[in-house]
Amino acid sequence: MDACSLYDAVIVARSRSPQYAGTAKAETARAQGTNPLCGDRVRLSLCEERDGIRDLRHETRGCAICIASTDLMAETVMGRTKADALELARRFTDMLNSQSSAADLDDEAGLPGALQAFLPLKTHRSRLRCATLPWTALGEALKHD
Amino acid sequence: MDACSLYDAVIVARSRSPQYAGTAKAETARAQGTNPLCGDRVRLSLCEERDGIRDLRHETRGCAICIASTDLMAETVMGRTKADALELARRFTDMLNSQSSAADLDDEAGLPGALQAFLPLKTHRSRLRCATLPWTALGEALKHD
Amino acid sequence: MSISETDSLSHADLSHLRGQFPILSQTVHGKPLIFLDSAASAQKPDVVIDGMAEMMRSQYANIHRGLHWMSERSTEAYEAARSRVAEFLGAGSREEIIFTHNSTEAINLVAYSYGSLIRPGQAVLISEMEHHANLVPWQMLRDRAGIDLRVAPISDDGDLDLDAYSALLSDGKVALVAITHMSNVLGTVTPAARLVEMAHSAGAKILLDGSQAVVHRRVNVRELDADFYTFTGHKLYGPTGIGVLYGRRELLEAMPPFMGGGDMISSVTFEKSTWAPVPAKFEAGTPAIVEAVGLGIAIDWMESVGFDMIEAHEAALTKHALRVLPDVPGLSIVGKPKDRGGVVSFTMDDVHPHDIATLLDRNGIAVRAGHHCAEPLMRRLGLTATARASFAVYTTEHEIDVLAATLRRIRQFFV
Amino acid sequence: MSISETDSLSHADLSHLRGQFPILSQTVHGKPLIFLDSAASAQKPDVVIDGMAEMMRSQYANIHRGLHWMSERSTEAYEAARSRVAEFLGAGSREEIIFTHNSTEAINLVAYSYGSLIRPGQAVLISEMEHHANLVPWQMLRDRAGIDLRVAPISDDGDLDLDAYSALLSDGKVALVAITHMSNVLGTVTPAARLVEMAHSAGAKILLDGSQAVVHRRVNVRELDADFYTFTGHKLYGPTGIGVLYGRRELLEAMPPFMGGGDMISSVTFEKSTWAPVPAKFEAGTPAIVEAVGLGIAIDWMESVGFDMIEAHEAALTKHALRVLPDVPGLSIVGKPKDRGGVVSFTMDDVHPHDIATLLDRNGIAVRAGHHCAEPLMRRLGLTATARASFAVYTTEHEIDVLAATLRRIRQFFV
Ligand SMILES: Cc1ncc(COP(=O)(O)O)c(C=O)c1O
Ligand SMILES: Cc1ncc(COP(=O)(O)O)c(C=O)c1O
Repeated sequence: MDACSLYDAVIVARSRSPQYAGTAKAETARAQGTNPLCGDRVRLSLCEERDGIRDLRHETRGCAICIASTDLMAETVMGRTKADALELARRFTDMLNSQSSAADLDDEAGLPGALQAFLPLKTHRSRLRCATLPWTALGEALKHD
Repeated sequence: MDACSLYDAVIVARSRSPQYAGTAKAETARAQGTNPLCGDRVRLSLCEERDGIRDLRHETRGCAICIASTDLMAETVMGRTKADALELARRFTDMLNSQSSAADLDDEAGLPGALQAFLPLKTHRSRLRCATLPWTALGEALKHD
Repeated sequence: MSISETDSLSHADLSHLRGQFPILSQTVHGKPLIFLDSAASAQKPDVVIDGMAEMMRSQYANIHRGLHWMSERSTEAYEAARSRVAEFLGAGSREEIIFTHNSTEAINLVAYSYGSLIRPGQAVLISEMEHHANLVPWQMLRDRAGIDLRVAPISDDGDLDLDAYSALLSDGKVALVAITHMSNVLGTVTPAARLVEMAHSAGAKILLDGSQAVVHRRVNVRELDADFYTFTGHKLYGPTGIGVLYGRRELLEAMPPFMGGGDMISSVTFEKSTWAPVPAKFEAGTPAIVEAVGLGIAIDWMESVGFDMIEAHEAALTKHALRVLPDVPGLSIVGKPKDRGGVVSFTMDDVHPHDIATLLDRNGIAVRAGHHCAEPLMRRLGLTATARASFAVYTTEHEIDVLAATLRRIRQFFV
Repeated sequence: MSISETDSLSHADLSHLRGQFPILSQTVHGKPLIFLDSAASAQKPDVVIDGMAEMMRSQYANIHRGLHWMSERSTEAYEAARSRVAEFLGAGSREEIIFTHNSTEAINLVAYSYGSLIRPGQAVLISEMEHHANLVPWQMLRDRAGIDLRVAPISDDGDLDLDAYSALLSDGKVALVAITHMSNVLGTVTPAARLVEMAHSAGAKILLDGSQAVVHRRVNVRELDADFYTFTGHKLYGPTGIGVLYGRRELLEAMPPFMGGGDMISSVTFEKSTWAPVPAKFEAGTPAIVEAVGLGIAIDWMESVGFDMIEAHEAALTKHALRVLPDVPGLSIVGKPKDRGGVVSFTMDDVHPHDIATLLDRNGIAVRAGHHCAEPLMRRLGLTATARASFAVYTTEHEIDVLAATLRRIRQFFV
């Protein structure tokens, strides 16, 4: 079976057993993202401190791409400053939405390695929102305070 | 110029100078037919007696086909019984609406010669109503009494 | 085409038939295309594609008011398509056929026009398994006109609950029933003739949404005694941009127009307009001329294959699918209706239907996944989404086998 | 195609361009077709015809909710057509472009949806030279909603009376102006930017019916500052079954949906539905996918010819027609607007326009005759019908000469 690079090992693994499921200890903010087109729903629970995101947990109902994206997002942004996290959200979304091919982008994107697992989505545009949903929710959560 | 057999001499002549324009002496019935699609309007004025149609005159605003058809109808039905005239109206309309080609019909139609001038209309179906309008109005007029 | 007179498509016939669909020889991600999404929109045989192109190449102009040759030819072709549809549905007359944009517009036309004759206190009755196209227009009417919207429940198997249907009709307040003739999710073919009879005995009119049904079964609106019937060209091997509303003549005549514009009027002054006779009254503006002609060709093509053949072939496919798919570990078929057309929805353990669809796609197999424009039905079934394979006259048993085999491997991959 | 960089079409360029329209080499009644009925509907270049066929042959499926390759390709092509239209009209964003059935549906959409926000006592202002498509929907709204319908008069030359227009706006009760950007009978190109400015100063929104204008001139809705703009694909060298509504985003967002169904919702329960963001909110059901793509191709084709070229060529044709036609004994041109597009209506003594059209047709020449879906305008002009010759980018001066010569002979025949 051709599973294509999209369902790479890390995505499948994270979707089967997310490592950041649950709610944050000392939660300071919550956010929710839903995709009414498919019923996917991401609930984020954050603990933000002055110097950045201390903890980020999630309860996600959705497809493998969505769950893995949320889980890898949690892993990636934890410990970052708010500005940093928002910049990452922007870069991740831009990378997926840009028209240039995955090959062109690999180097430029400058994204943490784990997030590059989502590059093959560029040829499955109907699934883009599955990966960007948690990032949009994160943006909302961080903007709210 | 190809005027085609449709605008044959009798049609053009009758449209230029209708011979039965006006109103019937001793009018017993009136009728009007209009084609909202093109604004054509036929006003009929009849004198009907027990033995048939004694006089039939018209005021027609319309194209050459419509004026000539009305005028030739007046000429043809005058002196006929009501049943006869209605039968003629049916045959004339059927002839034009039928799908068979003009050539097939020439003999069968059994229509007075003058009316056969309209046979080429069969290949200009958008103009059929121009020729049948007066006959429809006549049918109405005769049914009303 | 000419197909041998057996009751099902032979292998040779089927490959001849498939040869008429140019898209079926395409590849997707390097794999031969297996198109199991025909319930969303069917592929088009080359006679339809070529016929539309040919019209635009050689006999095209705007219709109805043109007095010249090209316009007369276009008008004839358009009106011949209307006659063809009338015959196809067994309508009483060609004037009962209104061309619309799609099924959705056909239903909205009835909701706006016939809907304006329904009085507060009266009700419209739909079912739990309606496509949004046969639900949202009635909600909008409810909110506009202060009428009631009633919903007939279905059983867990996916059949309409006839007792409940009858009970909902019993107070005589239902002015109109609007119900699907075949569910696009469950494949359920509803007992339309019964539904009509029951509606009529309760003094209600009935609209049947035939968007799915008409593709798979011979439908006769007069035998069904339906008041309104709708379908959409693109699911019937025809073009996009064309749909059909059948309406009983006396109802259409009593209804006000839906949209205003050219061709639907008899005369116009600034003060007042009068309406053209049906069907023109409901066809404002330049219609989808070429698309109507394409739809006529699609119907001719279906008749040349033969509905007996189509029904038999699709019944065989569905039976085959219902045999091989449940053998895939973790796979559950959604619904078990008494009478089912060639549509099979399923889930597979907790593999999300979107992942199923994407992974099938990587292997050349097109299925749909999601709520299939039937969110309330999903909620009733306790699901957020399903995957759906749907069959057409060009589908083969082999394709269903490949689907099953690929699903097995997808599951292994996730477990 | 590639056309030399002069400001008008050379003979060679024009014959190359005509070669792209297969229908132009047809004969009618044994005569070469001279198609002077493009204002009713234009012929299609082979790139449009072939492009639509090619899509159905190789990359077709239903759009938006499909997760598979074919559906993604169709969705991309459909959405690319939307972007193309947005660019073509100079819209602020692609979300401001709504695909409809035709211009008529676009206007009805505004009349139903925006119309529902207009309150009794407020008014809609149209003009005396509107096509029924931009008149009847407002009459229906008037009768439904108890609003006022005002009519701005035109001069005997066929120009809008700007003083009267201003006076009709002056009480501030006009909520919406709906006026043509180019008359399909008189050829009048209205001073759209002025009309918009005057409407806005009076607190009114404005819809421009661009069904004719957009074919002949470069239009930029943001420069015009229009609130709504409509056109129809089949007049723009594109397919039937597709039209466009441009709407300013904040207006579209504030408007309720027109038709209900799939794809226009965000979520649905039996109790309540919420609407999708624009443009989806106004595109219920399966759109005319292939036709939208065809329209995009038609726009590309026009841009490849170039609007400067199109304008210059059509201006030359119109000038030529206005020189040679009045020389035909008994012929009068209807209207003498300050700014005229390539549409010329005329009468000839008391030869009925229908007879003119039929006799021209016998000689291969297609013109339209009748009230051109503008009955109130005919009444204003004291006519029941006119004959109308309309020009397209493929029209030649020679064809106009043949028209004039044939009209002479028709007159001789009748006098
Ligand atoms: C000025 C004008 N408005 C509106 C229309 C209606 O266009 P359609 O019939 O494609 O909806 C036309 C064409 O007939 C027109 O010329
Ligand atoms: C049962 C049913 N009704 C209505 C529709 C709407 O058809 P369309 O989108 O062509 O208007 C569909 C198809 O999506 C359907 O399956």
